[in-house]
Amino acid sequence: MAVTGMNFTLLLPELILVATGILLVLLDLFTEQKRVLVYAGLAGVLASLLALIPGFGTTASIWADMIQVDSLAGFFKIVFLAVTALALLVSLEYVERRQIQAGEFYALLIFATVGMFLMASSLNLLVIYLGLELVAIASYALVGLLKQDGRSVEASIKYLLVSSATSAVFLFGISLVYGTTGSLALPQIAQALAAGAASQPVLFAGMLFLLAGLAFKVAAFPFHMWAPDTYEGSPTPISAFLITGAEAAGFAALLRVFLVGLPGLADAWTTIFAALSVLTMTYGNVTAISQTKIKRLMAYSAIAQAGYVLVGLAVATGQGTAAMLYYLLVYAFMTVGAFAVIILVANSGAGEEISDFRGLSQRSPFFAWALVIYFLSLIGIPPTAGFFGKLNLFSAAIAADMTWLAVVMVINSVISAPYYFKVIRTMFLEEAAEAEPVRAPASLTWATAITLVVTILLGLVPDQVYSWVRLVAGAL
Amino acid sequence: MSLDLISFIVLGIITLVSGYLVVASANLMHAALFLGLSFVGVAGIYLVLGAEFLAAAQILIYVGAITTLIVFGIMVSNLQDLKAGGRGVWARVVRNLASFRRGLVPLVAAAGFAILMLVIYRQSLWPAEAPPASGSNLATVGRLLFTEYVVPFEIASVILLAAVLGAVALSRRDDQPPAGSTGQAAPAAERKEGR
Amino acid sequence: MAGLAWLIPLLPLASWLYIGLPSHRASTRYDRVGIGAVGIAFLLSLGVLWDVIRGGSAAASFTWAVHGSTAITIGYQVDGLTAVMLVVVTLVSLMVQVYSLGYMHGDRRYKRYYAVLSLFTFAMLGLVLADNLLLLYIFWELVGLSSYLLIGHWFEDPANVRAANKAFLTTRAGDVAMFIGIMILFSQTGTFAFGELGELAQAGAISAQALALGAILLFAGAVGKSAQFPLHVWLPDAMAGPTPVSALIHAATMVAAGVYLVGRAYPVFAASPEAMQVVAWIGGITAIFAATMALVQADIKKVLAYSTVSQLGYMMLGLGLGGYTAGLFHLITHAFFKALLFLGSGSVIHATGTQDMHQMGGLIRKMPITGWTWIIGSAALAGIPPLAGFWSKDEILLTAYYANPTLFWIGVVAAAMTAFYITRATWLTFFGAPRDAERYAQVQESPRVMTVPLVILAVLAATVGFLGAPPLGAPFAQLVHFGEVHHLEMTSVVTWGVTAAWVLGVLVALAIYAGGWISRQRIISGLRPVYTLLKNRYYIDDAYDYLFVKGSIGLAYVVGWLDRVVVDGIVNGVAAITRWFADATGLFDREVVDGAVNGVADGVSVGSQAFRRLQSGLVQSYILAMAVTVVLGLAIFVIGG
Amino acid sequence: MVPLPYVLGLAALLFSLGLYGVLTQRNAVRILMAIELMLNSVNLNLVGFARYLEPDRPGGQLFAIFVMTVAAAEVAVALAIILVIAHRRDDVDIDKINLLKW
Repeated sequence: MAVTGMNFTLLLPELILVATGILLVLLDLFTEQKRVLVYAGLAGVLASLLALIPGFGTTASIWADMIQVDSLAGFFKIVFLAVTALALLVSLEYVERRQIQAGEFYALLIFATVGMFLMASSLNLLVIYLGLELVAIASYALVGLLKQDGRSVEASIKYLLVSSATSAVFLFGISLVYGTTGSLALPQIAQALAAGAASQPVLFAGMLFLLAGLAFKVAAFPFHMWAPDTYEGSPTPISAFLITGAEAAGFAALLRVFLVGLPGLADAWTTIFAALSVLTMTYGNVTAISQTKIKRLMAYSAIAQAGYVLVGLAVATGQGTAAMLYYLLVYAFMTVGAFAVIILVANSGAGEEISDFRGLSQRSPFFAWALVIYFLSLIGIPPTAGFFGKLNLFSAAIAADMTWLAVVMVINSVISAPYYFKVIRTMFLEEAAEAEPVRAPASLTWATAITLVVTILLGLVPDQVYSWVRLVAGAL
Repeated sequence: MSLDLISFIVLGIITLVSGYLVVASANLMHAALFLGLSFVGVAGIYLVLGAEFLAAAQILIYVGAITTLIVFGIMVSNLQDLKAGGRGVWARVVRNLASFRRGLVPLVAAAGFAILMLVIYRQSLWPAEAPPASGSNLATVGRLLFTEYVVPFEIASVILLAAVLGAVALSRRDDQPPAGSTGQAAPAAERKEGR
Repeated sequence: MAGLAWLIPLLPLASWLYIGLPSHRASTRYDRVGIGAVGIAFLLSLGVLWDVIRGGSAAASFTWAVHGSTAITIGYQVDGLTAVMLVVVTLVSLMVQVYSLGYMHGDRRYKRYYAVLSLFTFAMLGLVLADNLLLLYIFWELVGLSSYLLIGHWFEDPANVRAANKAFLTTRAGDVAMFIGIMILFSQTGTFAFGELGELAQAGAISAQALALGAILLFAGAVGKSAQFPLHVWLPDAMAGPTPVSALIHAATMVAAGVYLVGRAYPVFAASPEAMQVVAWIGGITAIFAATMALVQADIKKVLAYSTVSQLGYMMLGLGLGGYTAGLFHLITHAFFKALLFLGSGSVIHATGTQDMHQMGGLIRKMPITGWTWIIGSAALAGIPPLAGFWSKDEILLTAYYANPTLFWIGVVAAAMTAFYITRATWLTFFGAPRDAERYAQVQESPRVMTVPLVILAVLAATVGFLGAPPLGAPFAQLVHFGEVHHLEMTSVVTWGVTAAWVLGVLVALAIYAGGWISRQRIISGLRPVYTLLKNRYYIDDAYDYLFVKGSIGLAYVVGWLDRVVVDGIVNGVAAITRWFADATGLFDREVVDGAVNGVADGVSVGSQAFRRLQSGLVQSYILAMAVTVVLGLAIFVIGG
Repeated sequence: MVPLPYVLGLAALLFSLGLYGVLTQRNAVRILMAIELMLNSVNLNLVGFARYLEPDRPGGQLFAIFVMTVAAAEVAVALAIILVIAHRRDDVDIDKINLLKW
């Protein structure tokens, strides 16, 4: 019995990444120059990106329908590769300074990316689950790799315990869905739902558990509580990686599972997502106000942003999906960029309190202004990319007759302004403890420049990308 | 009552009781052993349900690997149980109930889960008869694993690789521990030796 | 030339990027870059204006984003209003930047100051050129940001940082409403462009409620930015920034952006009578309310700040009552004479080192250029013919007379108060005896870089009014008008009312403050030479001596008493009433407006603290929260069926 | 043959037992054990369903195998972290691991 759809070409991006991961472990044994690992990793990411080209525009179910190649998968893979490349860049200096075991660090980062790929590119619950676990297991280790810091290890164990418990709930949900529909493949599940399985009460329970498991991944209220602790404790590049990449992967899985697999229950889950969205953005924004540590502030900000993205699921339309995709793309760049500045400040000898940003505008005007632009984008002030992200979600909500949700979004973006401005004020209107200009390593400058250009460009000329994500959303 | 059902009930009781003891037993090592016993019970149920391959895997992976790993972990790290005294299960239950975080709320949540699920199961329709299985389960599962499920199989191998890497990276002692950590680590080590 | 208008904002942008971004070596050439950029921009603007006068116009837009079935376009448009505003903004910015060469000389953050000024100029020019609400909103936020940075320029003093925050947050409150308003209009019409919006609104394509709501919310943004009641509280505090900044941002340009917005979106407002009523009444209330507060200020910049608020109210009043040309013309004239007054006050502050008028006096002798330009500016503000303020204020009041008599009389009273407070400020600052001799001794006229801008602005303040003078055919109205150019007949009631207002104001002020002329010190110093002479020439004149000395002391005593009881009595009597009113309004400010703002902020931050505590750090609590949520979800489902 | 609801009921009870353990135990290792109980309950579900739905192509059973594999991987990483913690301090009391909060 042969496997149907054995196609190595379309699986090449994943294969290249796995090979890169293994290569990094081996390289680590033979070289003292740990920078080489970053370059090799970047080469692998680039190769994987190039390997995406043959699959572009095709829609195919390969390997016994376990892997789905389509434009949605392609979109998310590009986002993940971008995030990974940027994470590698911002890690370079960080890993050297803190004597983190470089081989394992970079290899695990690549393996986590493979997991994200799988979450976005499968219509089978088993593969989605395995992808999710691959991300999770690699992340537990990555979060804890700053071993000499008690907070890192603490973040790791907390993440692990909460994540495993949630995994169990998620799996319970999968088992119930499997039991009522007789399949693990999302299209078949949708068919079974349409054929009448949707009336089974147990399916609702299954849906609820699936939702809980994935809501945990995207840190939606009240499944978010692990997030601030984990993001604060982890090595900063990993915070950036998880906050953007893993969260985007969670949304990819949410889109697949709910829009492809469970459209028959849309009445129920749209309501739940709308409620989660409101709670999540409000909780994130309000709690962020009283934070004093920059990473924690970014964590709550991430929670709030996840709340905005959930609006796209609450409306459950093509427009909503497109808006989500656009937002996730934009969010990845502006957040990694902000973290690049945070890493710069932390590397310069200051800590990770907000007060450590004092006088950054004098010590390094470029990075200070870059952070201003990321923050304006996060608030949603035009002409930055974040504005268009919010505008898209906003009009999707209006178009779906959920004006109240749109209004809540706007109010939330107002609440969010003060805490970002607290940082901006610290940078511009407070005197630095030392006037010494901050020396920026080339890797951080590159990462900042790239994310900055994307953040501005996606705000100035959003059209091409938006029409692309419309297309992608249409393919779902 | 068929033999199947009787064995299911017996095995179920074993599983549940030892599962309860995992939570309730006073000694951490005992808990680990009860965990193993619970796994064995589950393996038995797999056999009853005609999943021979899985029963074998359960014994190998769960009992053989996971339980052993946990026991080994407990011994290596010389972990002591946290429950002071350990004067009987009920005394602890009463004491625990008094605490909000560990008391009534978790109990209600956990029991609520079971009760609600049972209610939901009652409301749903289930097939009354299982279709007869044809051929050997071992062969079927083995074949599927390397044909239809070959991609997940490979992913699992990547997961294991990542786990090994992670575990090694975490547990490897650094040659030169950074200055900050020695101050905290040393007293703990001394305390251990002193005991 | 008009086709090159898009280039104008790019010059200051380039200047900002050049000055601001790299952390390059400490050179002081930044000022030249900024001045050069805005200077070229000014010349270009003149060219554009010339083009427009000859009937040219330009507009270009491109599609920014396609949104479902609607395309969002952005672009610029040049019409009469734009062209005039371009000239005003670049000119005032140029003057301020030149002036700052002297005023900010040796400042610690000199470079940054010029960088942010360039950024501001860029944003303001972009705002003026924008052809749609969205783009305007972008620049709207950007001017807010640069204003924030400039108010907090001297952030060593926490009070300045507080002022910056207050300004930002207060205007932001208006901006939020404005954004919602933009979105309402957008959802109704599918466009942000002013042209299409105006056409659709005039054609009645928008439901009346949505139109009124959208327009009023839009106006809320203008209320914040233009410091209209009840969001005016930030502007007096914003005086914490450097004075040239106040002249540029908080008098001539940014605060006028609200008025400009109403003007730009006028077809939308005009289609909704409710919105127009709101605009007019808010404007009227602000005009008189701020004027009363200006009466009792001791700080010279605070007088000007409240005056600005009041004058902006006038503009809104004019616009709201249908006087499109009148309101916008006042915006232009006000930009010149108020910038002049602020720069003049800056010159005074620079020379004396204080902002308290009670420590000044007699400065005109030492600072003739500053003094005389100030007098021209204040006469223009008071509305004395034929200076700029006279023509524009007259137009507004004329409009009000025909449209709404109540508001007309409010306007007239406010005009009288305006004349009073500016005369008072003029007198206390420049005339009378110096009240602080030590300061006075050190006073000297400001350097040339500061006085030249004053003179230029004074000339403009004196002459620009003729552009709107009906006897000369009101060329401004030909250029900037809504619908047909129409002309209101002058009536004697208005003529006499307005004239009586400024005459009364000036005379009362002189009567009270020129009363200092016969104050005690004046008499002592006046009689002392006689006394000395007598003492030296006639030995025998001990008696006289005694008499004169005692007499003069006694007389001084009596006069002093008179001064205190009678003159002060009158002053205090007048002042007490106004002060009571001002206090009452101030109380309203502090307790109600601030209270509301703080209340919301406190509520949010208390909530924030509470939410924060939920995050206990105990991992099982996290799992518990999740478990309880899931089980509750199940329970709701089971119970709900 | 065992009726399907019996299997499901047993799994639900086992799951809630595990959940209770996760919520109440202070020792990190014991929490880990409780999580394993939850995973076993899921596997019971999957195997039960597979028996009734598709005995000849038991997708549920295969899923269960992967759950076991992942569980083993997870336990390995978890124990590694717990060892790091135990090395720093005497116990692995989850209540004392709360540097990160608020």
